[in-house]
Amino acid sequence: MNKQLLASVILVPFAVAAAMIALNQTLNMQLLASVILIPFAVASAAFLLEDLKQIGRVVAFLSWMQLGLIALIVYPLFAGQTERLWLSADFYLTRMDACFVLLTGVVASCALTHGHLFYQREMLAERPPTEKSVRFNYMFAMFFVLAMYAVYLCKNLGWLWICVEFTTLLSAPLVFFSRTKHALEATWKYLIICSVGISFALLGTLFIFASGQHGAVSGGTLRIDELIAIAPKLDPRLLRFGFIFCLLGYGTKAGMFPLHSWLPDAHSEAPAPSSALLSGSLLNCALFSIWRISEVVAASQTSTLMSNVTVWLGTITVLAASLFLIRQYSLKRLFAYSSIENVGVMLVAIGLNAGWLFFLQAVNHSIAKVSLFLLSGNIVQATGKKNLPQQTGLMASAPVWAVLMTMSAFAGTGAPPFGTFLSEWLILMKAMDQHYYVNVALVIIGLSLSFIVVCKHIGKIILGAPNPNLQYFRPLASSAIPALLVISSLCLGLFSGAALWSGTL
Amino acid sequence: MMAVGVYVLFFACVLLLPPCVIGVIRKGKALMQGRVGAPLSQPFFDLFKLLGKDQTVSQTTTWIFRSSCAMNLATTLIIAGIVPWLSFKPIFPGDDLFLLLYLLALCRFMTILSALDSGSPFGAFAASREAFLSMLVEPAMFISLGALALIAHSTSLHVVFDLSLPCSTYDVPVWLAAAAALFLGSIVDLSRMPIDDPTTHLELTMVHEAMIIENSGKNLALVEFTHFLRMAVVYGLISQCMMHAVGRLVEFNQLTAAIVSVVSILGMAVLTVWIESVFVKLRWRSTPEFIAYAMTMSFFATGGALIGDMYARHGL
Amino acid sequence: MQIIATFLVTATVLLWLVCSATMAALAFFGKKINHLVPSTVLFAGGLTMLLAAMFGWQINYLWDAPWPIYLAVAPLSSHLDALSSIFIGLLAVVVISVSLFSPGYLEHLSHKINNGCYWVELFLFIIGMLGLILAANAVTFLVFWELIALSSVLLVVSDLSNRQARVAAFIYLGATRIATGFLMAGFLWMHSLCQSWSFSDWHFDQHATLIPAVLIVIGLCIKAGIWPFHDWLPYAHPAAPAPVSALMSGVMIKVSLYALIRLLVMGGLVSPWVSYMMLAMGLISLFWGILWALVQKDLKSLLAYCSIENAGLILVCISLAIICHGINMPEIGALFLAAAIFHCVNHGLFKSLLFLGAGAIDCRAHTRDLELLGGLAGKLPWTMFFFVIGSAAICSLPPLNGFSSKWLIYQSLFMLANKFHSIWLSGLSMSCIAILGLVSGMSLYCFTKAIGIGFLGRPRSHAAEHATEVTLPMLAAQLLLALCCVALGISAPDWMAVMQPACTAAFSNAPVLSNVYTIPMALFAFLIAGTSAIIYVLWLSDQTNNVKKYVTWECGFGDLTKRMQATATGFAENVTYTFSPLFLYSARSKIAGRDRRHFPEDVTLQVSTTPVLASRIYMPIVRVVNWLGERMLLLQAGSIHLYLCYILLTLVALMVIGVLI
Amino acid sequence: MLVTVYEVIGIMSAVVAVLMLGSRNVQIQLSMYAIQIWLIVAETAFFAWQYKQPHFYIIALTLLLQRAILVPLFLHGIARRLNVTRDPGMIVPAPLTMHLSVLLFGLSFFVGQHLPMPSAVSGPIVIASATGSISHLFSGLVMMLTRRLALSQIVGFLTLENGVYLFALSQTDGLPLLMEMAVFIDILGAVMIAGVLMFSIKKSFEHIDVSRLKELKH
Repeated sequence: MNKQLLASVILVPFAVAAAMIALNQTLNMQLLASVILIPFAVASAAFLLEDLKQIGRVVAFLSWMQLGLIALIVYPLFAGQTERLWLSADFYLTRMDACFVLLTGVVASCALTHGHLFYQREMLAERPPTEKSVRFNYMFAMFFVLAMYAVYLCKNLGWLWICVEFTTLLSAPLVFFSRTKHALEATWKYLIICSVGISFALLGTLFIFASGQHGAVSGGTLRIDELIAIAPKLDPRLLRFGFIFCLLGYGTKAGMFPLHSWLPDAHSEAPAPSSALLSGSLLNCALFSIWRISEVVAASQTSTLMSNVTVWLGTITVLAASLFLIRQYSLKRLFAYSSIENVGVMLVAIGLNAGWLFFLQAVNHSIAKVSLFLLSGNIVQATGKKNLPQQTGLMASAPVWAVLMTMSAFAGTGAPPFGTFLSEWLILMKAMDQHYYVNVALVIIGLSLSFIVVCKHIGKIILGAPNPNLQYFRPLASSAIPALLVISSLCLGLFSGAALWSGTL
Repeated sequence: MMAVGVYVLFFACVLLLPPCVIGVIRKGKALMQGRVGAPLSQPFFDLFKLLGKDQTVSQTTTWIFRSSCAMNLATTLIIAGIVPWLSFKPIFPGDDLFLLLYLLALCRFMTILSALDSGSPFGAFAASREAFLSMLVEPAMFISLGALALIAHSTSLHVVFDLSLPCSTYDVPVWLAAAAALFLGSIVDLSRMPIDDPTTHLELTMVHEAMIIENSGKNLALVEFTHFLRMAVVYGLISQCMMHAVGRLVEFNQLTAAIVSVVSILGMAVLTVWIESVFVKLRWRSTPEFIAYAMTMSFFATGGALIGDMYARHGL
Repeated sequence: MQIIATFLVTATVLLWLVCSATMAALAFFGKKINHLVPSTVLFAGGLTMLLAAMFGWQINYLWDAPWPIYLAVAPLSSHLDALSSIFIGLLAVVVISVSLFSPGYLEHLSHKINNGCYWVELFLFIIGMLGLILAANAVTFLVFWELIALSSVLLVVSDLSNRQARVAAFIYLGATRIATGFLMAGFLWMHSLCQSWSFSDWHFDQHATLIPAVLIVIGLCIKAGIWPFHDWLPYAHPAAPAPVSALMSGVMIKVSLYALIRLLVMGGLVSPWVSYMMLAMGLISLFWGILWALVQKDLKSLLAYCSIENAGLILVCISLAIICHGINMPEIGALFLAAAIFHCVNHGLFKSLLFLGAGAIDCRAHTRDLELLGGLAGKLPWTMFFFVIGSAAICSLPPLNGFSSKWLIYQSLFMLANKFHSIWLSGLSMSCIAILGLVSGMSLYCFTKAIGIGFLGRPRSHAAEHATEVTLPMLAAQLLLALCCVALGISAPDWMAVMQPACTAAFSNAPVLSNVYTIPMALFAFLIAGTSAIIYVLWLSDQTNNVKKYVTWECGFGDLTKRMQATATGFAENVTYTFSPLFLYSARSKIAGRDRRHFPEDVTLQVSTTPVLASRIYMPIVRVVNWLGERMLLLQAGSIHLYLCYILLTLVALMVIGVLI
Repeated sequence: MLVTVYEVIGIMSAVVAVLMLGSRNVQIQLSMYAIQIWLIVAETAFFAWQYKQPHFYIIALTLLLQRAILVPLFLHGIARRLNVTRDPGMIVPAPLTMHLSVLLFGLSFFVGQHLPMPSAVSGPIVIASATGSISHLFSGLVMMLTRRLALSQIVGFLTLENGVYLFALSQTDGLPLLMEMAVFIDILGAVMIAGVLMFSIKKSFEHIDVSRLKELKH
C-alpha cells in the first residue's frame, strides 16, 4: 500500500512541478512551483524517513521554508511594485489575498512546528496512534494547507468552489487521525454536513453564473473582476439567490450559527495541531469565500439586503455561540465555540463590506485561537483527560501554561490591550457608523457574555489545588510557540499603527 | 471695659449656670412629687465631692476611657464658646452650625467608645442605644438649624442668632417650629424622659447613666459637668429661638435680652420638670415614633423658611 | 515644567514595567522572590509620581506615546492637568503606604500566594490606574480600564486555594465586564456623534448625547459601586489582600468617579434627566451602603459597604455640580465639584488607612470576624490608634479631613438652597442635608461598632488573645496615611487653593474657594487638643490621683466571662430591627430545656439578612441566562439528521427572505 | 407550451428519484439512482447534439464513466461487503417519505415557476426541468433526513448532486466544463472517503446506522 501510494503521490506531481519550472522563466512562477513542490517533498519525506522525530523536524523546517518562499513571492505586492501578482485570468494575488496567504502560512508553520512535539508526545500515550496514521497526517496536513493557499489564489468562483471542496476532502483525514469511535463520528458528520453545504454553494455559484448570463453578458462568466465590473447589470433576483445559496454553503463550512453543528465535533476530535489548523485557517478560507461573493453583491443593486442578512446572521452567531459557551464540559469544544463566536464577528465585518477589518479580526482570532488549541493539546496530553472538570490547579502545577492560557483566552475573547479587542472595536465602530445600533448592542452583549463565561471556565482550570495527575513536560519547548503567538497578539494590540490600514477606514 | 465685663459674666455663666439648671430640675421634680428635695446648690456639692475622690477603673479599659471625658469636656466648652446660647456671648471665629453639629458628634463618639471600652454589657447596651438615638435625631437637628440659617442667609451662628437683625413676620413660625424641633431633639440628646429615665436604678433601661456606669471619682465629676453644661447650652439655644419668635412683638435691649436669656434657660428647666413628671418613659421600640415628631417639626421649619422667602420675594 | 512632569510619569511607568518584567521572569524560572526589591521600587515610583503630580498640577499638557505605540484608531495619549494630578497625588500616597505595608503583610500569606504573580499584578494594577487617570481618549481609556479590571481580578484570586475568593473574583469579573460593555456602547455612540475619540472633543450638551451619556454613567457607576450596581463590591473588596483592597477601595472607585468628572462635568453635560438620575442613585447608595455596613460582621465587608456610601456621596456632589451647570449657577457648581474632588481625596486616604488596619488585624489575629475579635487595644495599640483616627475621619469628626470635605458639601448644599432658584431645588438640597445628617449619624454608629467590638472590651477568641503588634514598616504605612488625614483636616482652607484650577477649568467663573472656607480648623484642633490636655493634666493624670484597678461592673455576681460582652450583631440590632424590611431580616430563636419557660438550658438565636437586589433581581437574571445556556445544548443533540434538518430549515428561511424581501 | 425531450427526461429522473424513496432495500435504491444518472447522461448527450456544444459530449462521457458505472458499482460493492440490505428508515416510514416528496415535487413545480429565470435564453426547457432539478434536491435531502444507513445518506447526497447538475444543465446554457469537472472530483472524493469511513464505522460499531452516532453532543 505505502509503496504504491508513495509512487503515485510523489512521482507524478514532481514531474508536473518540474515541468512548470522548466516552462516558465519568471522567478515568481518558479518560486510558486517550488511552493507547490514542498508538500510533495513532505509527503515523500513522510514515507521515506524511518524516524518520526526526523519527519517532524523536516516538516517543521519545510513549512517555514514554504512560508519564506511565499513571503518572497508576495513581497512585490507590499513593496508597492505591483497591484496584482498575475498568474492567469483565474489566478492572481492582490494585496489582501497575500495577507491571508501569509496568515495561513504562519498558522500552518506554527501548528506543524508545535505538532512535531505533539506527535512525539502522542506516541508515548497509553494508546498511541499507529505510525502510519502519523505519516498520513503530516502528508494530508501539507496538502490541506496547499489547498487553502489555492483558495486565496482563485479569482474564479468555480475554482474557488473546487478549492474549498478540496479543503474539506483533505482535512477529513486530519479529523480522523486518532481512529477512535468519536473521531469516526466527528469525521462522518464533518464530511456529510460540509458536502451538503458545499453542494448548495455550487448551486449558488451556478445562480451567479446564470445571473451574469441573463443580466449582462451572454456566455456568462465566473471571474470575480469581470463580475464586479458588470455587477450593476447582473440580474438582481438571480444574484440574490446565488448569494443566499453561497452564504448557506460556505457558511456551513465557516460555522455560521444554525449550520455550525459539525464544528465543535471536528475541532474537539482532531489532534491539537490539526484543530489549530482548522480553526486558525480553514474558517478564514470559508469566510473569505463569502467575502469574495459579497464583493460582487456589494457592487450590485441588491447590496443593502445582503449586507443586512449577513450582519444579522453574524450577530445571531455571536449571541448563540456565547450562549453555547455557558455550559461546556470539554476543553477543546469550549474553544471551538469561541471560534464560532469570532466567526460571527467576522461575518458582521463582511456584512459591513469592510474587508480589511475582516482580515484584521481573522489575524487576531487565528493567532489567539492557535495558541489556545496548542496549549489545550498540551494540557490534554499532560492530564490524559479532555473534560473540563478534571482540569484544575493548572497555575499551581504548570504555571507557564496557565499564564499563557489565561493571556490567550483574554486575547481570544477580545480583552484589551490584545489585538482582538481593537479589531472588534473597529468593526463595532464601523457598524455604529452604518447605524446598525441593535446589532452593535447585541454583539456587545454577546462578546461580554462570552468573555465572562470563558473566563469562568479558564478560572476553573487555572485555580485550585495542584493537579496530581498532570505531568508537566518540557515547559519551555511546549510553550514556545504559544508564547510567541501571545506576544505577537499583544504587539498587534499596542503597535497597530494607523499606517497598517489607513486606507480602510 | 464693657467687653471684659461680658467675658467675665459669660465664663461665670458657663461655670455656674449648668449646675443650677440641674439643681432646679431636681428640686422641681421633688416638689412635684411632694418631696422637699435637695437644695438648689446640691449639684455643686456633688461635683466638688467627686472631684476630691480617686477613681476606680475597670482593668479592661484603655486610654480611650481615661482621655474621653477630658476631650468631651474640652469639646463641650468649645461648643459653649461658639453657640450663642446667651445673649451676652462674645463672638467666636468660625462658629459654623455644621461645625457645631459635628462637635456634638465628636462628643458622642468619645462617649460611646468609652462606654464600650470596659467591655461591660450595660455600657455596650447603652452605647448602642445612644448611637441609634443620635442617628435618628441628627437629621432633625440638621435641618431645623438649617432652616434658621436659611432665613438668615448664613450658616455662622452669631449671624443666625443675632437679635438686632431684622426679622419678618414670615420667620416667626420658622423660629417656633425650629424651637419645637430642637426641644424634642434635646430630650433625646440630653437623654431625659420620656426617652430615657436618668433617675432609675435598673441598668438595662438607662441610656446615659448606663454609659457612664464605669466612671467614678474625678472622671465622673468631669462627665457629669460636661453633661450639665451641654444641657445648659442646648436649653439656651432653644430659648434663643423662642426669644427671636417673641422678638417680633417685643423689642429687647441688651440688658433685658441678657436677663431674659438666663431666666428662660431656667424656664426650660421648669418645662423639663413638668414633662418629666407628667409623661412616663416610652417603650424602647416606640422611641423612633417620638423622634419622628422632632423630624416633622424640623420639616415644618424648613418648609416655612422656603415658603416664607418665596412670599417675601413675590408677596402674597 | 511639562518636560519634567511627563518625564517623571514616563520614568515611573517604565521603572515599574521593568521591575514587573523581572518579577515575571523570576517567577517564570521559579526563583524565590525577596519582597524588599519590588517594594522599594514601588516606593520610589510613588515618590516620583508624587513629584510628577506636584509639577503637573500647574500645567495642562497633552502628549501621545511615541511611535510605534498606537491603538488602531487613536494614539495612546495622556493628558496631565490640575484635576488629573490631584488624583495622581492620591494614587501616589496610597501606593507609597501600600509599598510599605505589603512585605510585612505578604509574610503571613507567603505559604498561600505566589509572590511573583502578586507583585506583577500589583504593578500592572497601579500602572493601569495611572494610565486611566491620564487617558485622554476613549481607546486609551478602555485599554487601561480593562488592564485595571483584569489585574485586580487576578489580585483578588491571588490566594489560589481560596474558594470564596474565586467566587468573589468571578462576580467582580462579570460586573466589570458588563461595565466595559456599557462603556463600549457609550463611547462608540459618542464617536459616531462627534467623529473623534479624544475626550476634549466630546461635548454632552446636545440632546442627541442623552443615551450615550446614560450608558457611560451606568458603566462608570458599576465600577464605582453605586446602587443598584453595587452588589459585586462587598464580595471583591474583602476577598482581596489588604493592600489591594486599600487600593481598590481607596483609589479604583475614585478613578471611575474621576472619569465621571472628566467626561460629564468637563464635557459640559446639561441634561437634567441624567443628572437627576445620578442624584437619585447617589442618594440611595449613600443610605444603602451605610445601612448595610452597619449590619456587617466581617470588618472588611463593613469597610467595603462604607465605600459604597462614600461613592454615593461623591456622586451626589458630581450630579449637583452638573445640575448647577444646567441651571447656570457655575459658582455653586464649582463648589460642588471642589467638594467632590476633595472628598475623593479624603476618602481615598482614610479608607486605605482603615483597610490597612483591617489587614493588620487579619494577619495578626487571623480573622476579620468582629464576633471573634475584641481586646486588641492592648495587643495592637498603634494599629488601634490609627484605626481610631481613620474612623473619626470617616465619621467626618472635626478636625480631621473627613469633616473638611463634608463641611464643604454641606456648605455648597446650603448655598444652593439659599439661592432660592426654585422652591423645589432648595427643598431638594435641604432634604439632601437631612439625609446626609442621618447618614453621618449612621456612620458614627457603624464605626463605633467597628472599634468598640473589634478593639475594645476583652478578646472573644484565642487568636485575638494572642495577637501581637505588626511590624514597623506596616505601622509606618498607617502612620503616613493618618498624618495625611490630620494634615488635610487642619489645613483644609489651603487645600481649597489646590482644587481651584481644576474647578476653574470646569466652570469658567468659579469663585475663589479659599474665601468660601471660613472655619479656622487649625485653631479648633489646637483648642480641642490643648484644653483636653490641660484638663487631663489637672484632674486625670496619675500624678493627681491614684487610680484603683478593678473588674468591670458585673452586678456583684463573680467575674464576667468574655461571652458576656455585646456582639457585633447585637450592637447593630436596633437598626436591623427598625429597617428589617430592607434587609429581608429574619431572626429565629430556639430555647431548649426540660422546663424551657422557667429554666432555659440551651438558647440559640439565628439572625440573617439577605441582599435584596442580588436575591430578587440579579440572581434570577443569571438563572435565566444559565437556563438559556442549558437549552441551547439541546440544539447540539448529536444526531446528524437533526443537523441536516437545520440546513434544510435555514435554506427555507433564507429563500423566504430572498423571495419576499 | 410544447413538451421537449429535456422536460420529459428531467421529470422522469425526478420521478425515479421520488420512487427511490419508496423502497427500503438498498440494492433497489442504488439501481434507482443508476437509472436517474443514465437518464441525465442521455439528456446531456441530447443537449450536446441539439445545441452543438461538443464539450458536453465529454461531460456526458465522464458522467457515464463516473456516476453511472463507477459509483454504483462501488456502492454495490460496499453494500455487499458490509452485507446491508434494508434501511429501516427513521421517524417517517419509507412510503410516507415517498408521498412527502411527491408533495415536495408539487412545491418544486411552483418554485420552478417563480424562479427568476428569464426563459428567453434557453427556451421552453426552463420550468419543467427546473422542477425536475429542484425536486431532485428535495428528494436528496429527504433521503438524507429519513434514512438510518450511512449508505443511504450517500445515495441521498448523490441524488442532491444530480439535482444541482440538472439545474446547471438546464438553467445555464454553455455551462463551463470547469463546473462539471468540479462536480466530478467532488463526487469522486466524497464517495471514496465516505466509503472508507463506512468500512471503519462498520468495523468499530458493528453497524452503519448513523442515527446511532450520538456520542458527541453539546
